[in-house]
Amino acid sequence: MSRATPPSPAPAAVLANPEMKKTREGFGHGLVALGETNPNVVVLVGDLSGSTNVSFFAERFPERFVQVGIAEQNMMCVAAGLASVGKIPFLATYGAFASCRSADQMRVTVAYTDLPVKIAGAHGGISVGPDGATHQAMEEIAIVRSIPNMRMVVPCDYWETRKATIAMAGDAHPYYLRFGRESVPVVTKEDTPFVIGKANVMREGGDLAIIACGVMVYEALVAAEALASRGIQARVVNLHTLKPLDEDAIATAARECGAIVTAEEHQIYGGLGGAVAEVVVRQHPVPMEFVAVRDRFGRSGKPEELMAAFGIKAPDVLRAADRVLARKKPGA
Amino acid sequence: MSRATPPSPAPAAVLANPEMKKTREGFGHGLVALGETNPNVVVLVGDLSGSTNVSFFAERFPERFVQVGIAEQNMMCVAAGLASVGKIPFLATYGAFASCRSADQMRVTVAYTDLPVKIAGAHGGISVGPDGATHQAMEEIAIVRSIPNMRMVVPCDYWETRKATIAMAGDAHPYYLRFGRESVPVVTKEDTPFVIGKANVMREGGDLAIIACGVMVYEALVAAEALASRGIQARVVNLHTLKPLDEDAIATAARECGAIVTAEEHQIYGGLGGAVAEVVVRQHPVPMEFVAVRDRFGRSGKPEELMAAFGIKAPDVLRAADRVLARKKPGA
Amino acid sequence: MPRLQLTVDQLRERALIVRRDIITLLAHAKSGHSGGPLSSADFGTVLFFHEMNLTPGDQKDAGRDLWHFSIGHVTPAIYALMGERGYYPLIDLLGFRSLEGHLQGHPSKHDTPGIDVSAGSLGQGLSVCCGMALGARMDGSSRRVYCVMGDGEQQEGQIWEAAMFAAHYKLDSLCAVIDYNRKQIDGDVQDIMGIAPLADKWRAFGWNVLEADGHDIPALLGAFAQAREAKGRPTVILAHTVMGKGVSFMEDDYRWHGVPPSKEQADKALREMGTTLDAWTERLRHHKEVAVAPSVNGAS
Amino acid sequence: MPRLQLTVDQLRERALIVRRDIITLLAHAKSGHSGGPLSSADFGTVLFFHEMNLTPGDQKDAGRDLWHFSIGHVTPAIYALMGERGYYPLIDLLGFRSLEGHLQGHPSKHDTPGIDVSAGSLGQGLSVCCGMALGARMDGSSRRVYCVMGDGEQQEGQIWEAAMFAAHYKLDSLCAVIDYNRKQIDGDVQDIMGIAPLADKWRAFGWNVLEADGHDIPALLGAFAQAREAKGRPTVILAHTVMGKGVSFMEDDYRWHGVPPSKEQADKALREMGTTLDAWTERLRHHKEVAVAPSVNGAS
Ligand SMILES: Cc1ncc(C[n+]2csc(CCOP(=O)(O)OP(=O)(O)O)c2C)c(N)n1
Ligand SMILES: Cc1ncc(C[n+]2csc(CCOP(=O)(O)OP(=O)(O)O)c2C)c(N)n1
Ligand SMILES: [Mg+2]
Ligand SMILES: [Mg+2]
Repeated sequence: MSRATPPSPAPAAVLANPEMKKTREGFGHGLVALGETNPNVVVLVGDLSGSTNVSFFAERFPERFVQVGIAEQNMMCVAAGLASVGKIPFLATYGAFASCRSADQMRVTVAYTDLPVKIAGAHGGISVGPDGATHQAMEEIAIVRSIPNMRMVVPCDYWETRKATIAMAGDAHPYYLRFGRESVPVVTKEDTPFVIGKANVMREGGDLAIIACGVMVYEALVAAEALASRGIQARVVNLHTLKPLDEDAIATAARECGAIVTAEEHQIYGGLGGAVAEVVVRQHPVPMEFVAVRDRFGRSGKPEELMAAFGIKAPDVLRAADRVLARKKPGA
Repeated sequence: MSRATPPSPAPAAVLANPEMKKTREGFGHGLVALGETNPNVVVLVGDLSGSTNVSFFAERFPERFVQVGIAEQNMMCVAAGLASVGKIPFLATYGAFASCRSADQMRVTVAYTDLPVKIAGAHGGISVGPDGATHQAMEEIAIVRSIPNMRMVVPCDYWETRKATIAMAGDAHPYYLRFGRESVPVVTKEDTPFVIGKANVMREGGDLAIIACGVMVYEALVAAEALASRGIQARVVNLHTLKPLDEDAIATAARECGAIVTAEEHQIYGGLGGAVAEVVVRQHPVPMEFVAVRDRFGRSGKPEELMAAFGIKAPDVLRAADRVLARKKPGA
Repeated sequence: MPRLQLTVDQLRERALIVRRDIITLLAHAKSGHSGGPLSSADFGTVLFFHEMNLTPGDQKDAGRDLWHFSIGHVTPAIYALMGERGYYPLIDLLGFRSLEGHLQGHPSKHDTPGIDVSAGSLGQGLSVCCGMALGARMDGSSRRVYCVMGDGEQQEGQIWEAAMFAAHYKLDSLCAVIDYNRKQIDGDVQDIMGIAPLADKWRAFGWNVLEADGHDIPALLGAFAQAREAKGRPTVILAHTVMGKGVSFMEDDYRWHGVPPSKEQADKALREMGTTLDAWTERLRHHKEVAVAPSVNGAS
Repeated sequence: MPRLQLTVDQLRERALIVRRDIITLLAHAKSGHSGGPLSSADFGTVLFFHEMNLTPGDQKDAGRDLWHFSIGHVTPAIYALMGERGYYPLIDLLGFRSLEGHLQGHPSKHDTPGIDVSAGSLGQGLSVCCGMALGARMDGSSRRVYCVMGDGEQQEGQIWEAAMFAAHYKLDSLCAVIDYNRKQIDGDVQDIMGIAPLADKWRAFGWNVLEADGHDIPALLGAFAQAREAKGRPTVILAHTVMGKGVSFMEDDYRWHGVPPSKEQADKALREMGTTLDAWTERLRHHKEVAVAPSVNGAS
């Protein structure tokens, strides 16, 4: 596990008033950076150029941009065909469709063939807001993790999304990148190390570990700050790669902290929490609490409002921390 | 949790030489029984009448049988339309397609609307044999469990499949029923109680618990028998319902046995093992070991041969039991 | 009298009301789609106020006709039509897309009274309608089933699975309408992924194909009447429309597919339609009754 | 000379060899599909031994043509064609569907040398070929792409997404062949889910449509030649075939879609084809060289 620089607690002031930036812009900018250096990178989209920000690439490299229209199944397999002749295709649509509408194509044609198709699932999570349940993808981690050969990254902010986009182009396997719609707090820096499969410790602590991905890394940091003010030191682990999983970082957290809270903008079954639990029981069983959407469809509303209503804001992380600390064995 | 009658160990002789019967026949016979009593039950199929055994129903009730051809997306939504006007539609295809090809349709149209569509995913697991990887569905538990409103049953034998088929018709929610291709040992009886959401303890024991579903219940019983001959008493829990999960049965097993092995014919990430781990860390953390397919695609071969090659036979369960016992805390 | 069968003039007036509702509810929500709802307003009005046998408030009525918008994103039109037809008080329109309201961004059965099947992922609705039509036929019912699709949506393969199915099973109680506004999110349909010749496609899939100006009320009435006559095969009506129809600065501009007007733009649009944002908001707020005034009588 | 361009007689002889291989490998595996592989044998032979520029053993050759069977279940035909064309020793055919062999039930890139993209779930292959053709065009390559589909498979909506895509992008290096054997697993295609009029459908989707007797070698040669001429749009060849072609007791019987012959049935079938199961097994076991004998010379 690599340690972010600096691993010291983010100053409370920064957390209270963070810079806000869209992860999807990180994706769009990452694509443009790739386009400049790698002529094999091509981009496909299913009639969602603007909202997935592949429009940035399309404007710069129109000859390497493929508009597929509203046909996600076809898009997944066209990408596979492109990959089979040496291209590095990125395809973009909303996560609900990227993960579900073309799941069979992802499984059989892309993953079983182990082609370097990079799937960008935009609009992940309840924070998608007013579009409502059908557009709030919250099952992708469970789906993608179950498919062999797939890799999966859920970056926490603009910079990490940009880096993940660039990094996955350099690995000859299929990837799923999940990001959101809204501006979210920037909690890493341009030069924060990012290595696929290596969790980043965002804050040191030994009383409990909060393991999070996506926008929940910020919520975890805020919760950790509140805990610190009560003298409780929470380690915050940014588990940006859901597959392959950084089992060491998880086992170390279990061993050194003795209690874990997971936090994700995803359904509670089979998500990051489930992935961590699978490692914990095999390596070092400790009490865990899950902050996640409790097996419910989303609904329309404002992003922040929904995150609160669905129980995945910093206060929810805090409550989970208190619950898990109450369960923690004295000696552990 | 209901206790199967009798919960006493299945005699070694029966385990060594079990009656063999196909689970898909249990499905086919269950459908016919439903057809006789419930005029609203209709059956759809995607050009796989024979291998899913819906042909039994089609012959008896041709006017309530709908051949959809090779169009799984359409089938899922036609079933939804039928359900919306009062029918209780069962649809059948291979699990790979039931879970993946129509995942978006299952999520949005069926599950979000919460319609009583009953999805039968045949040919689940590596034991599908010579057809190979694409036809060996091993991701269904992860996928289906992640979708709100879905229910899921993975019965262990002919009788349980028959009962599950009939039971799910009586509940006004969407279901996914997973069953296999080959004849498998009959380990329950016609009158063994079956209640959706209630695990059955197939064998009592307090040294460790083996929690399994599908054909792995038999493998678990065989392993438990071998353990018993060494003086170790393994509880065998038949967790036929993957959603809603019998959390009590799992927590009780953790508390009373102090160590758990899970066994499933499914990918290791997000399956039964993951579901159990999620409960264990929240309720009573104990060491666990997983018997499952280790995040690999299947391949062609003979069913038994493949189960051995992929590490999910009774000896694998036994080895996992030994591993977990070695990790178990002395006092637990 | 569940088929209202308003006159042509009444339908025109009603469509104008629906358009005003669309603009008003969008301006309040500050979120949602303008383009498709406006292009759907005329045939939607003909469906809800003439063609379909509806019994708002009695969803269990087994005799009523069934309808489903496969283009779930045109909720502003759907909800305005439903509100005006009496499914719920018009004031509810002002809660569009809010956490408190029952009008979700995309149609949701368990939130909004009158919705049979939830939607929002394109390409699925025609299949749903096939199931409805088949189920009704199994029950010996003559209820009809109406499905609204988009033209960009025709790119989804599932539509062609359903098209094949409906023809195979000769579902002549099924009538589909395509909002052929030639636009989708990223631009012109013909540039994004051409669907022409669309009528040929549907004919080759075994359907009775009708074409009509989707803003010409008499033409639409004629098409729906013809659809009722077709026996042994389903009918699809290609309704040639203009995205954003009725608002000068929105018409035929794909950039209005998925965005709402600002308050100022809404007021401007409503003034083009003979009212103002304030006035129309007031109407929605206080007009709690079933929206069809007693003076408006059906033709039959 | 990567395009072998065998003569008509040589092709007929080669197709017979391929059929013998199919029966023999199925009998040994005791598992697999008979019907579709036999109906595909003739156009498959024309593709592998005349039409396509192939470089077995040099998969990285950027000039070779690309081919993909969207009907993954016809592996017996695919593997026989590949074996005869020299992708691997013929003895490998005897390991079909076994744990030890490299010939999976459905095509697998990481098991079998020469497979570009794995398959087995119907309806996906044409899209894959669209990607191949588009990628080749981006690279300025003139390599051609061949896709084999089934007639039952036409029921999958994804095929029509891909059809639309290929026409939209004018992928004229793409040539699809449909094994139009009128059968699928559960029976006659027209009963299961009618696809007629199939040529009209493809035309309405913008393709150049050719029809040919799928067992008539000269007709097939002509169709492939015509496909090369078509500019600005992709070509589909409806190859009218008979399921189980070449084995009297299998012909036109859908029940042979997915089952192998027993040893006795295989021997009977092989005797109809002028050999025996034992003799042909011996041939496969010992004929390790590239199967095209040096005496067989291409026409160009
Ligand atoms: C399966 C799926 N893919 C993508 C989307 C995103 N989306 C919503 S509306 C739309 C464009 C639809 O075009 P059209 O049918 O012409 O409707 P119009 O823009 O005319 O309202 C898209 C791509 C979706 N809702 N569902
Ligand atoms: C998506 C998908 N659905 C179902 C199947 C199961 N299946 C395999 S072959 C087949 C029938 C194919 O019919 P056709 O294309 O006519 O091939 P033929 O029977 O003539 O060989 C079916 C339904 C599959 N492989 N993939
Ligand atoms: Mg449109
Ligand atoms: Mg066929």
